[in-house]
Amino acid sequence: MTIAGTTRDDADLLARMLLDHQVARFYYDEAALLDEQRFGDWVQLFSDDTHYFMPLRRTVSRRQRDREFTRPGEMAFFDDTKGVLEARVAKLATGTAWAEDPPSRTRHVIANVRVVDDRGDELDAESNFILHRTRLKSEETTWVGSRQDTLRRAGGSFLIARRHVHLEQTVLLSQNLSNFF
Amino acid sequence: MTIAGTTRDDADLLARMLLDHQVARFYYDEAALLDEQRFGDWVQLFSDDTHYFMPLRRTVSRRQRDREFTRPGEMAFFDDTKGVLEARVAKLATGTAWAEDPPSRTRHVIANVRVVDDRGDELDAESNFILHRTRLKSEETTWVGSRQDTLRRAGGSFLIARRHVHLEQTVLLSQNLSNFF
Amino acid sequence: MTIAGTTRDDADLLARMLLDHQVARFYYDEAALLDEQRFGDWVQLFSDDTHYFMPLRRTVSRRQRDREFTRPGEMAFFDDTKGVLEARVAKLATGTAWAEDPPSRTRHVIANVRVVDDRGDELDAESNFILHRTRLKSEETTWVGSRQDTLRRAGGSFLIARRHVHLEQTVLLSQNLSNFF
Amino acid sequence: MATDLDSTWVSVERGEIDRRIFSDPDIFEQEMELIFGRAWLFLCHESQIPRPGDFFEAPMGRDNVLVVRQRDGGIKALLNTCAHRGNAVCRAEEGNARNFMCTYHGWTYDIAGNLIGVPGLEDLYGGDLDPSRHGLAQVAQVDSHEGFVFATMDPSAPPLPDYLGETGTLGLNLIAAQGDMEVIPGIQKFVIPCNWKFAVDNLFDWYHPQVTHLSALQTGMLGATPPGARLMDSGGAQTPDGREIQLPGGAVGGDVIDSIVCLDTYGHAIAGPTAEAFGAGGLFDDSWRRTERARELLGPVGSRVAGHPNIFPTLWVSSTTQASLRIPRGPMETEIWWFSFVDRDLPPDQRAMRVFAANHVFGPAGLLEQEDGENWAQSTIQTIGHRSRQVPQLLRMNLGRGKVVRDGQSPPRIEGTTSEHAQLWTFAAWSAWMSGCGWDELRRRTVPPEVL
Amino acid sequence: MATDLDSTWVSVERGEIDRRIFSDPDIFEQEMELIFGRAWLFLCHESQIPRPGDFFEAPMGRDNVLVVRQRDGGIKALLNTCAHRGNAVCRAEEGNARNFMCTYHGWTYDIAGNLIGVPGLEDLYGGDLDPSRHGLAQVAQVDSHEGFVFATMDPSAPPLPDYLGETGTLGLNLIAAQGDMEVIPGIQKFVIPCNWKFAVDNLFDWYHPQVTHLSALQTGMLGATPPGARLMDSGGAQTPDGREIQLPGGAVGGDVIDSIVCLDTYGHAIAGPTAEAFGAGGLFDDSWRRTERARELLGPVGSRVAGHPNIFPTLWVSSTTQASLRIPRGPMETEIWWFSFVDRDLPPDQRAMRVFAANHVFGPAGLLEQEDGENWAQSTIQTIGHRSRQVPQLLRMNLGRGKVVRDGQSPPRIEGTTSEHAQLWTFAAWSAWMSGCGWDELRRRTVPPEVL
Amino acid sequence: MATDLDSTWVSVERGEIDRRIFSDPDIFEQEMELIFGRAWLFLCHESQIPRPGDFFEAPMGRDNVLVVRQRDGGIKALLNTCAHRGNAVCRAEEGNARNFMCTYHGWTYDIAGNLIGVPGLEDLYGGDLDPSRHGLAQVAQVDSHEGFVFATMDPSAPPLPDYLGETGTLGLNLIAAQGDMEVIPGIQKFVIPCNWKFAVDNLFDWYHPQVTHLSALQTGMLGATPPGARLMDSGGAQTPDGREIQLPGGAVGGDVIDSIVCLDTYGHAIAGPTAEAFGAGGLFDDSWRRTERARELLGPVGSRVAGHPNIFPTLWVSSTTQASLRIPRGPMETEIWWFSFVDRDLPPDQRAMRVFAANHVFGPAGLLEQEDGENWAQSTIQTIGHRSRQVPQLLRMNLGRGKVVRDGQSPPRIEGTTSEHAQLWTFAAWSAWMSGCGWDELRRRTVPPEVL
Ligand code: FES
Ligand code: FES
Ligand code: FES
Ligand SMILES: [Fe+3]
Ligand SMILES: [Fe+3]
Ligand SMILES: [Fe+3]
Repeated sequence: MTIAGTTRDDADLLARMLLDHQVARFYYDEAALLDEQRFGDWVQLFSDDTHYFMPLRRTVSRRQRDREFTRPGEMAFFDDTKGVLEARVAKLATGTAWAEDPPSRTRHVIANVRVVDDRGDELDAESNFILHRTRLKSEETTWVGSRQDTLRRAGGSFLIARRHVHLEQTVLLSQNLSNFF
Repeated sequence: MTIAGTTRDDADLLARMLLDHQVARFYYDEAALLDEQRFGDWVQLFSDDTHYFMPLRRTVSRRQRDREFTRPGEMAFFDDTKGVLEARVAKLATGTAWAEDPPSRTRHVIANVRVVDDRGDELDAESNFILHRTRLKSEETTWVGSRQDTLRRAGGSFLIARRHVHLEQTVLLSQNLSNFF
Repeated sequence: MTIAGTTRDDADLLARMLLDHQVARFYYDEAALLDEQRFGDWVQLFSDDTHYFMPLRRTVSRRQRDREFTRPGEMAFFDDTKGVLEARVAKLATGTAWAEDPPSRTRHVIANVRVVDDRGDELDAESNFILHRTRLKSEETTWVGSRQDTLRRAGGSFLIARRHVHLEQTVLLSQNLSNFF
Repeated sequence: MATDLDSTWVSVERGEIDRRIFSDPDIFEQEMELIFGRAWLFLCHESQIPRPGDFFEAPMGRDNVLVVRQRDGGIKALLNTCAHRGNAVCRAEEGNARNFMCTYHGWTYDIAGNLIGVPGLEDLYGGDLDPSRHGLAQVAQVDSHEGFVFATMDPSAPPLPDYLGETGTLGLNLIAAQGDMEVIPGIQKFVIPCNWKFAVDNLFDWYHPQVTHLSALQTGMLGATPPGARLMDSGGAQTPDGREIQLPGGAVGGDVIDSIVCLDTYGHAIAGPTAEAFGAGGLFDDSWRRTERARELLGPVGSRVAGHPNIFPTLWVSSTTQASLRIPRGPMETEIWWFSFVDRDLPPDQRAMRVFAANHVFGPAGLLEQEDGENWAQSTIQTIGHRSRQVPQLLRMNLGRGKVVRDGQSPPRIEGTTSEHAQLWTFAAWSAWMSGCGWDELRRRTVPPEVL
Repeated sequence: MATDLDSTWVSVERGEIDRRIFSDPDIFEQEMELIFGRAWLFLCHESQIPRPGDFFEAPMGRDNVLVVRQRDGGIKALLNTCAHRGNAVCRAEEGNARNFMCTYHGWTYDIAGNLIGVPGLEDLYGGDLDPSRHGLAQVAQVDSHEGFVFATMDPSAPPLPDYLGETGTLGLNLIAAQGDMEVIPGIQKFVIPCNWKFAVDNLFDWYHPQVTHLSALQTGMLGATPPGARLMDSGGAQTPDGREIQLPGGAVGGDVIDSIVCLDTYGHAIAGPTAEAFGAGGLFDDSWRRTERARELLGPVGSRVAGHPNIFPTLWVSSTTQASLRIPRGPMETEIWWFSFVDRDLPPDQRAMRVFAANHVFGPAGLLEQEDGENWAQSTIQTIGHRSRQVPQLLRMNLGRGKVVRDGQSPPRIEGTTSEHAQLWTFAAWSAWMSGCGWDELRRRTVPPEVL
Repeated sequence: MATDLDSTWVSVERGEIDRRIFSDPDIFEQEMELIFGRAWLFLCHESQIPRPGDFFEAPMGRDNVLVVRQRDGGIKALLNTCAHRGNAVCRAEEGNARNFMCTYHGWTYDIAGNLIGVPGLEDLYGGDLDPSRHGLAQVAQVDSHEGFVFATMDPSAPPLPDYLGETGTLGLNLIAAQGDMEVIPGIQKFVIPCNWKFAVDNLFDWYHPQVTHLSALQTGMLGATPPGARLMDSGGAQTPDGREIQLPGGAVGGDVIDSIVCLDTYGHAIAGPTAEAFGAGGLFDDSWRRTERARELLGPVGSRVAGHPNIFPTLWVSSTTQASLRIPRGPMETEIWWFSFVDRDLPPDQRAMRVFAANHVFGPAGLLEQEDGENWAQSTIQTIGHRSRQVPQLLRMNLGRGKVVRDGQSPPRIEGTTSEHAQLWTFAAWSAWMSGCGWDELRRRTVPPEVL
C-alpha cells in the first residue's frame, strides 16, 4: 500500500518514525515514573539480566582518549544488576533513607532519542538527558549526559536489557547520586 | 487498511503517535509565540474558561508529601482566569512595563510531551520544560518544571482549557516571574 | 487511501509529521556527529554555498528592538562560508589546537524542531538548543539559543544551506566559542 | 539633636545616606550581630501552627529557628542544630513533628527541644552524659502579639510590648483589627539581588507606584480612583520616548494625598495615605475599619491609617492584609517572604476575593511587585562603583516640614502629604542600632524629634 | 597536660569543639599554610603510574602537583606551573607524557621537570637564560611506603617514616598486608558542600552508621551479623514518625562492639571494632588477616584492628581496601576522592567481588555514602549562624575513661567499646598544628596522654 | 634607577614579577582605586554615537558610564545612577535616548545629565529641591583623540594629550592613519576567568603565537610568510607527543623578526615587528602606510611600526584595525571587548574583507583568540597555590640589552628583535601607579631608563 502521494521511501520512513516514536514515548513514560517517585514500577522496566552501568570519566589528552571512560570490571558510579537496582529501590522505600527525606525533586528531560540499530528482538537506542534535581530550600544540581540502551521487545513495549549512562562531568559537582538516570 | 508489513497495532500506534505529535507541534508553535514576544497571539490559545495555575511548592517530609503543593483557593504564584492573563499581556503592551524593557530574552525548551488521556473533545497532556531567561548584560535564570494541561479540540487545533505549572524550586531564585510558562 | 478511521486531514498531518520527524532525526544525527567529535563528517552536512552565521546580540530598549542583532556585513561571532567551516575543522584536526586538548565534552540537546516553510527543493526549519560543555576538571558552560536553518533536499536527506544561530546571552559568559552549534 | 541622629552614614539634617551601607560586606556582618542578633524578629503567625507538633522554620539572621506549637498550646523557638555535632534536626520548611530525630546519630528531641533519646546512652556513654543539659538551644525570648510570633536572641532585650511600642502595636493591629485573622496556606518565597534596606525603604515609598507600577495601574485591575482627588504636578517628567509622563491618578497613581507618618522608638514607623485618601473598592475593602473591634484596637487616628508599617528591622505589615519579611541573605541578596491573611469568618466569595488580591498584587508574579525588584537590584549595584557610591542618596521630600504631633490619640505622627520622613527615620534608627549602644541608650536615641 | 592539648578552639577536658573552625574563612586560609603547606600529604599509589612518563595530578592545598614515574623507576612530584609565566604545563588528570610542553610559548620540560626546550633560546634569549635554573618547581620531599606516595612542601619536615610513626605505618599496612595491592582503574571524585574536618571526623565515627545508614543496612546487602553480639540500648531514640528506633544490629548496626583506638604523634589515629567484632562474610573477606605476611606487617594487635585509620590530615585508609582523600576546596567545600585497591593475585571471581564491593559501599552512589554528605553539609551550614555557632560540638563519648596502653605490641592504644576519642584526638592535634609551632614542639604536643 | 622601578612586586633588574598580584583580592581593590579611579580610560569611538542622544554604556572600574552625544555635537560622560536613590537611569547597552527617565520615581534627566523632571516638584517637594544641584554625576574629564573617547574620574589628572604622550598618540594614530575610520556595528563582549594583567601582558607578546596559535597558523588562513625570513631555533622544544616542534614560520610563526618597542610615561608601550618584518597580504593590507596622511600622522619611524600599542592600563590598539578593552571584573575575571574599525571610504569588496578579517582573527570564535584565554586562565589559577605563587614570573627576554633610543624621530624606542621589554615596562609602571604617588611623581617614575 502507499499513503496517497507517498512512496516506498515514505513507508520506510514511516516505519522508522514509528519505531523512534515508540521508543521516545517509552522513555517519556519511564521519566514520568521516576519524577513521580514510582521507583517500584520503574525498576520493572528492566530485564532480569540487565546491566545498568555508569562509568567514571577522566580528563585525558586527545592522544589518550581511549582512556576517557572506565570499563566494566573497573571502578564506576553505577555497575548494577537487576538485583542491585531492586536493592536501591528497596532502600528508598525503607522510610529511613534520610538523604531522600525530604524527597529531592527531579525532572528528567529526555532528548535526541534515536534508534541506531534494530536487530528484531532487540534494538539499540541512544538519547541525551538533562536531569535537574532540587533539594531542600535551594540546592540545585543539573546532570547532563547521554544513555546508550539496548531495548528488548516485550509485549508491545520494551524491557531495558542494557543501559550505559555517560555523564559529562568528570569531577561530580554534587554530594551524592541518590537518583536514577 | 494496513501499512505494508504493519498490523492493527501499528495503526493504533500510528494514531497515538499522530496525536502526540500534533500536541507537541502545538506546544512548539506556542513556545515560538512566547519567545518571539507575540503575547497577544499567545493568549488567544487559551479557552475563555481556562485556568492558569502555578501553585507554591514546599519542602516537606516524605510522610507529608500531600502538603507539597498549595491548592486552588490557597496562595499561588499564578492563579489566573483568561481575563487575568489578558491583563498581564495588556500590561506588557503598555510600553511602561519597565521590568520588561529592555525585554528579557526567553527560550522555552519543551520536552517529554505525552498525551495521557483522550476524552474526545478534550485531552490531557503532560510535558516538561526548561525556561531559560537572560536579562540585561548577564542576568541568567533557568526555570525547570512540568505542565499538566487540558487541551480542548477546536478547529483542527487546540485551546488550552487548563494549565497547571509545577516549578521544581521551592524558594524562587529569581526576582520576578514576569514571563509565561 | 486512508488510514482506517482517518481523514484527509490526518493524511496531511501525517505528511507534515513525517517531515518534522525527518528533520528532527537529521538534527539528532547531526548532534551525535558533533558530540562524538566527528567534525569531518559533520562539515559535509553543509552545502558548498552555505552560510553559517551567529550575529552579536545587544541589550536594547523595546523601542529599538530592530537593533538587537547585528546583520551580515557587520560584526558577528560566526560569519562563515563552507571554506571557513572546513578551516575550523582542519584546525581541530591539527593536533595542536591546545584549547581543545584535552577535548571539551559537549552535549547538544536539540528541541522544538519545527518545519516552518516547505518550498519543495528547500525548506526552512527552526529549533531550540541547549549546548552543554564541560572542560578539564570542572569548567562548565551552557549555551542556550535557537537555530533558523534552510535545509536543501538531497538524496533522501538534507544539506544545510543556511544556518543562523541566535544565542540568548549578550555578554558571552565563556572564554571561547571553540565548538559548533 | 542632630548630634544624636546624625552619623558617619546618615545625615538627618541634610537628608542624605551614604551609599556604602548598601553593599559593604563588613557593614553587613555588623548588621548580623548588632541588629539581627538583638532585635525582636517576626517568625510566623500562630494560625500557621495550630496543632501540637506543628512547626515552621524561620530565619533569624543566619540562624535557622524551628517555631513549634507545644502540647500546652504554647510556642517555642528552637535552634535547628543538634547539640551533638550540629547537624540540622529538621529539613522540612514546615509540617507536623512527633519529635525531631537527628539523622546523624539518632539523638532525638521532643517538640519542646528536650533531648529524650541518645542511642547507647548507657552502653556507650556509660550514663555520664546528662541529656537535660543538651537539649536544642532555645531562642532567648519568644512572645506574640495578636498571633504574630516574634523572638529575639538577646536575653537583655526589652519585652515585646515595650519593643513594639505604640507604632509597632498599631502596625500589627492594622491586620488584627480586620477580624479573626488566619494565614492563607502558602508562603511565597523568592530572592532579589539587592540589599535588604532597599526592600525596607520601599515599603514606605508612596512616591514610586505612580511611575514604577504605571503599567500595572494602566491595566485598571487595581481598583478605581476616589473622586475629587488632585493629580500632582508632573514636574516635567518625561518617559524615555520623550512624551510628558501621564500619571493615571488615584492614591497610588499620582494624586496628592493626605498622609500620616508615625515615627517611634527602636526605628518602627508607618507611612502612607489616610483611609479616606486611599479609598476602597476594587480589590480592596475597608468596611472592617468601621467595626467596633477596629475602632477599639486602633483608636481614632489609627483607624484612619491606610499606610504601611514596618516593625524594625524587616517586617512590612501591608494594610492590604499581607505581611512581608525582607530577609538579608548577603550584602547584595535579600529573600522576600509573603504571608497573606484572611478573616476566618468571611463568606466564601469574599474570602476568594481576598485570596485573589493576595495572589495578584504582590509576590514575584504580582502585577505590582514584578517591577520593584529591578529598581532595588539596580540601585544596589550602582553602590559598588568607586565614584558612584560617593553620590549620596537623597531623602529630602518635605524634610524639615514634618511637625511631630503628640496628642495622645496616636503614636507620634506627622500629618501632611507624601514625604520621605519614614525612610529617613528608619535609616537614622539604623545608625543608632549600628553604634552598638545598649538598649537604654538605643531607646533614648530613637525618640522622634519635634520636627523632621 | 590540658594546657598542652587545650586551645581557644578545642577543649579536650570538656570534649568540646568551637564550631567557628568549620566555616571561618580566615581559619581556612591558615589551614592552607600551617597544615597543608607543611604536612606529608598522600598523592597516589605507585601502581597507578607503572611506566616511565605515567603521571597523575594530585592536589596539595591549592597547589596542583604532577606525580610522575621516572625512567629510573623513581617518582618525582612537580608543580604543574610553568617557570616562565605560570601556565599549567599539563591539563589532563592522568596519562602518559613524553614531556610536558607549555602551550603558551612552548617551553618544554622532561618528565623529571628539567627545562629542555625554549624556542629562541639562542635567537631571542641570546643564550643568557640558563635552562638549568628554570625547571618545574619540585615538591620539597617525596617518599613512599608500601606503594603509597606522599609528599610535603616543607623541606624541614621529618622523614616520612618518622612522620607516619607507628599508627600511620599500621594504617597503611592494613591495606598493604592484604596482598600485592594495586589500584583498580578509576578514581571516584565528587564534591560535598561541607568543611573538610567533618569528612575526616566521620571516618572514625562508628556511632553513626546504625542511624545514618539504617536504610542501607535494611537492604541486607552489607553482610550478615556476627552471632552473639549485643545490641546497644536505644536510649529512647525515636524515628521522626515517633516509633522507637529499631537498630538492625551488627558491627555497624548498633551492636556494642569491642573497639581499638590508636592515637599518635602528629594527629594520626585509628578507631573502630576489632576484627572479631567486625566479623566477615558478605562483601567483606578477612582471610588475609591470617596470612604470614599480615601477622608480620601488623603484629599481634594490629592484625586485630578492623577500624579506620586517618593519616593526618586527610587520608582515610578504610579496612575495606579503599582509601579516601578529603580535599579542602574552601571553608564549606570538600572534594572526596576514592582509591580502591585489590590484590593482583586474586582469582577473577574474587577480584570481581572486590570491585563490586568497592563500587557499592562508598562513593556518591554507594549504598552507604549517599547519606553521609547530607549530615556534613547541614552540620557545616549550622555553624554560620551567629547564635548556633556558640553551641559547642560535643565529643564526650567515653571521655576520661580511655586508658592509653603502651605495651609495645602496638601503637599507643585504648581498648574498650565505641568512643569519640579518635575524633577528639584529631582536633587536639589540629590545634597544635594551627599554633604554628615548630616540628619538635608539634611532636611533643601530640604525644598521647595517659588517659583520654 | 632600579630604586625607582623596582618594588615589592616587580623587580625590573631581575625581570621577575611576584605572582600574588594576579589573584590577591586586596590588590584588586587597590587597582580599582589607584589605577581605574585615576587613569584616562577608553570609552568608545565617536563614530558609534553620531546623532544627538546616541549613547553607549562603558565601564570605568566598577562605575557604569553613559557616553552621550550632545545636541552641540559634543560628548558627555554621565554616571548611570540616579541622584535620588541611585537606580540606573538606563538599562540598554547602547541606543538613542530622548532623555533618561529613572523607572523608580520618574526623575528625568536630559541627554546632558541635567535633572529636568521631578514628579511633584511643587506639590511634594514644595519647591525646596533645587534640580540644578541634582543632575547625573559627570565624569571629571572627557576628551577624545582622533575620535577615540577617553575619560578619567580624577579632576587633577593631566589633560588627555599629555597623558597619551608620544607613544599613546602614536598608538591611536596607527588606526586613525588608515583613513576615515568608523566602528563596524557590533562590539564583541566575552568573559575570561583570568586576571586582567595577563590579558594586557599578552598583547605585547609576539613570542606566543608561534606556539599558542600553531593550529590556526597551520590552517593557512592567516596569510603568507614574507620571503627571506629566518626561522628561530626551536631551542629543543617538543610537542607533548615528543616530536620536535615545527614552527610554521612567518612574522607570527617563529621567524626572527626586526622589532620596535616604544616605552613611555604613565606606562604606555608598543611592541612588535616592523612593517617590513610583519609583511602584508592575506587578511592584512598595509598600503595605507604609504599614504600622505599616514606618513604625516605617524612620522618616519611610526609608519614602520606594525606592533601592538597599549594605552595604559587596558586599551590594546591592534594594528590590524581592531581595538580591545581588557575590563577587570574581579581578581580572576576579565571581560574582553572588541571594537573593529574600517575606513568609511573603502570600496565594498575591501570593506567586506576587513569585516571578514575582524570576525575571524580575534574574538571568542576567532581562529587566533580561541587559544589565548585558556593560557591566561591557567596562569591565573596557578597563582593561588601557596607554593606555586612563590615561583616568580619571568620577563627576561633580552633584558638589559634594550638600548632606549631618543632621536626625536619617535617616542623613546628600542630596536632589536622580539623581547619582553614592553611587558616588563607595563608592570614597572603598574607598581608606580600602585604606590599611590601623585601625578608629578608618577610621571617622573615612569620616564623610561637608558637601558632596559
Ligand atoms: S549530630 Fe545529631 S546526633 Fe550526632
Ligand atoms: S608560560 Fe609557559 S612557556 Fe611561557
Ligand atoms: S531613584 Fe531615581 S527617581 Fe527615585
Ligand atoms: Fe512597589
Ligand atoms: Fe557514613
Ligand atoms: Fe594570542
